[in-house]
Amino acid sequence: MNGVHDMGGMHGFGPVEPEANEPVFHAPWEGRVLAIRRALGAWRKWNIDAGRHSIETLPPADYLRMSYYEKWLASAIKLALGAGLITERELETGQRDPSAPVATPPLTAAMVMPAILKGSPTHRDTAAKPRFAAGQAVRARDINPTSHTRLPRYVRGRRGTVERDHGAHVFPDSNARFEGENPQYLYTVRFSARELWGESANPGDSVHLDLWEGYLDVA
Amino acid sequence: MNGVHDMGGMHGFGPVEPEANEPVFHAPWEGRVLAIRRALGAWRKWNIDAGRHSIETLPPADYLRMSYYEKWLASAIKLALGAGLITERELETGQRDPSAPVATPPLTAAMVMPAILKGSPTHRDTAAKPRFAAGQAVRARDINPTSHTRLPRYVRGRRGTVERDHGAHVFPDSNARFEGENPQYLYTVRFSARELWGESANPGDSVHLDLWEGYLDVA
Amino acid sequence: MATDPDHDHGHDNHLSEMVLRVKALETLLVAKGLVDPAALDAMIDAYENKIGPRNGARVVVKAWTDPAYKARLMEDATTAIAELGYSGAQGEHMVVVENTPAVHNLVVCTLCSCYPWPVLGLPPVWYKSSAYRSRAVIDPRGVLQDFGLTLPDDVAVRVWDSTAEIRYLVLPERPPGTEGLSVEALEALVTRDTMIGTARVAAP
Amino acid sequence: MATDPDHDHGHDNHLSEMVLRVKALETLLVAKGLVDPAALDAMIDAYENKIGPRNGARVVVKAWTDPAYKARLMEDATTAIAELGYSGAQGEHMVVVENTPAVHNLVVCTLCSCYPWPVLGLPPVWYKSSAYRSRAVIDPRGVLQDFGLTLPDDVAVRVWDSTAEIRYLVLPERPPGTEGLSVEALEALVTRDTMIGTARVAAP
Repeated sequence: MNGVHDMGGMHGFGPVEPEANEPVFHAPWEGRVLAIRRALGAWRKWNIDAGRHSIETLPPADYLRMSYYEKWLASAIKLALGAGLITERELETGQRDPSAPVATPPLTAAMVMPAILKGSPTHRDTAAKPRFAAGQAVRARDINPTSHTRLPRYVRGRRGTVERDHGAHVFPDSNARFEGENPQYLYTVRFSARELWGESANPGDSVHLDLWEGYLDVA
Repeated sequence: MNGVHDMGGMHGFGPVEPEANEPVFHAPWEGRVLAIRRALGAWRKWNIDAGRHSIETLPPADYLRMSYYEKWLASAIKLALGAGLITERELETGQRDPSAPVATPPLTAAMVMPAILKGSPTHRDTAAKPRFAAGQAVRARDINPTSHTRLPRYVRGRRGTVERDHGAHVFPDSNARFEGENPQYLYTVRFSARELWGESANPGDSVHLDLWEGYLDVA
Repeated sequence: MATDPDHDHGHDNHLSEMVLRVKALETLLVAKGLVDPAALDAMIDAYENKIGPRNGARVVVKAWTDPAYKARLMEDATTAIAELGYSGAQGEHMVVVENTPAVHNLVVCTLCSCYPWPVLGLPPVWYKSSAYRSRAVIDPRGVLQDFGLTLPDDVAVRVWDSTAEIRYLVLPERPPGTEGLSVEALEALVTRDTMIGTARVAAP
Repeated sequence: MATDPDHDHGHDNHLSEMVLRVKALETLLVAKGLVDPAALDAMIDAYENKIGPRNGARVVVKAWTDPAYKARLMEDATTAIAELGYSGAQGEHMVVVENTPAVHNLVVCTLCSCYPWPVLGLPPVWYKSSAYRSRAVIDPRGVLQDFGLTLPDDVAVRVWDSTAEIRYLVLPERPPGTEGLSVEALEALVTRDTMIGTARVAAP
């Protein structure tokens, strides 16, 4: 979707403001939110792409206003409601529906570090041959999907060069809709800054994106 | 500027919600804001383009959250402060600085309807010849000005056809910066929906924009 | 819980606060001699009582009923509209676009909320909404469906994004079965939305 | 007055409200057996105390001091980083990009806030900000100036927008005059920002 989250190239957000000696969390609730959202993820009711889409589909004014962990909280609630882990009624009252069974958490303290260290790789073996090769000129497709995509607006229709083939990876556009992993070859594509932003860009500068085969055409 | 105001082609704002029997104003303060902003305009301390830019440069989250007349109020205050018509101190206290002279309003009740009916035409005579003519193929330039522009992002780099020559009009990009009217030929340019949005668009549909000569190149 | 929980119960407070803020600003501006409160009253009266979509409806019906006027309107809308007494602010340079069985026109301003004030008055909230401004150019048929209007694929949709000071008025199709109607009865059929392009004129 | 006047004096209330909302949600989830509070504690401990930019600094200094390791790192960063014990969530597929006198690399995620957690920990607020996400790709040199770093025009800036599950770590240049330093002293020079690309490693 062409959402407000797709903000590459926008103006008007002011300077970047680094914070000296920034703590990992600015308040304990932020850490709880991080941990809650990831612990709920262990139920495997959704995937990372659906999780990102749940944030992208927050009301745009909220998206811009909320802090990162406020968005994570809103997203955790949306996802848990959508998956039926909790109900609107439970959320309102704060009380467990007495008729619902009490579950056993899939993630225990002992499993946390092993789970982190394992992660969730998205590379998939495929028998398919890659359509593109390093050095090849490609053009990002002019698509405007209304659902989740990882093809930012600022490169659509633009010509770039394949730099690297990462093998096949889970395709977010279908995975976010729970329509399957549909692994596709993923490529790092280099775009010159001038191709993206016009003549005022520095001629030597470039922007590199990791783009799935379905996002690309032969240039 | 590539601001959040430049929202053509975005997703995520939900359905359009028409209101039955909508009043001109939903509360009296809205009318006061409209009238105040236009009455302040009669001081000719700014122009319509600078006025638009003052709205575009509101913090993006505020821009999306505020109602139309809230934005007009914020803009009227910014413009009046910027032009020195009022001071921050006066705004805080609500009291006129006693050392400042009391002015005479340039817009009286009797002048309102004549001023409305006259308006502020932006057409300017010019000795220059138009660069483009109806029927000609053009391409919107890939520019990303950080200040005011009326070339939306969604047509940049796209190919269209000149439909109509409107003569020379005040150029907003310079006028908004108080750098002069710099009149340029203005053209209605037709872009096919497929050129803008890709293959999923209806092949007969089109979007038409009024674009200044400086926004266009020969295709 | 995804949106600000303060939003709803804070709404009335927010409105009273706007009343206070606007009143405070007006008081200051009047004290400084920057605005004349009678001029503010006159401006509000103009847009509440004098300038609105009935103006546009008169233009449309005259075009329907007077072929010579329609020809002038399509050739130079600013001048033809001024014949009826409508001109000026936010309509200095007018263009009329005509709906036909093959073409449907829709007007938007993606960058702000430009709108032909002399013929339609001030724009409705939906016209100024992010939803309309964002979608009208990429999904005009979906927007029309939000208004209950489904267009066949073979009707071309022309969207007019008001990026300059040219303002657009849609000349809707005159519905069948209206041959015997008076000018007044015809004007009553022409709603604001038919002149923006989000509706067709309904037969009586 | 351009922004919400409630924002500032409402800030403390807003924070206490977040505390209450998060607590209420956690209580509900624990009551339903959906999450184990000890697992939440362990997750927070992992990112507060075990996983952070010191991991990345070890990778960088090993690459500076061990040419064979650097070769493995540039060839297959995921495997080379795992040699040091760092792997997994949000770093499943790593790529290292090397700064040179002619090339400066900068990492961003315009679409959300993807970041190489195993080597850098959780991202700082500025990395997640709209300001950084929007400007890093269109005005990387302006962003670097916000960090006090002005690059000559003839140094090419390569921006890496993390649009997929590949995560990027910048290998900064080793500053001159560091030949005699211990591994620990070298690691202390390698700040988080030097591995994102918003800073260069300062000479000691």
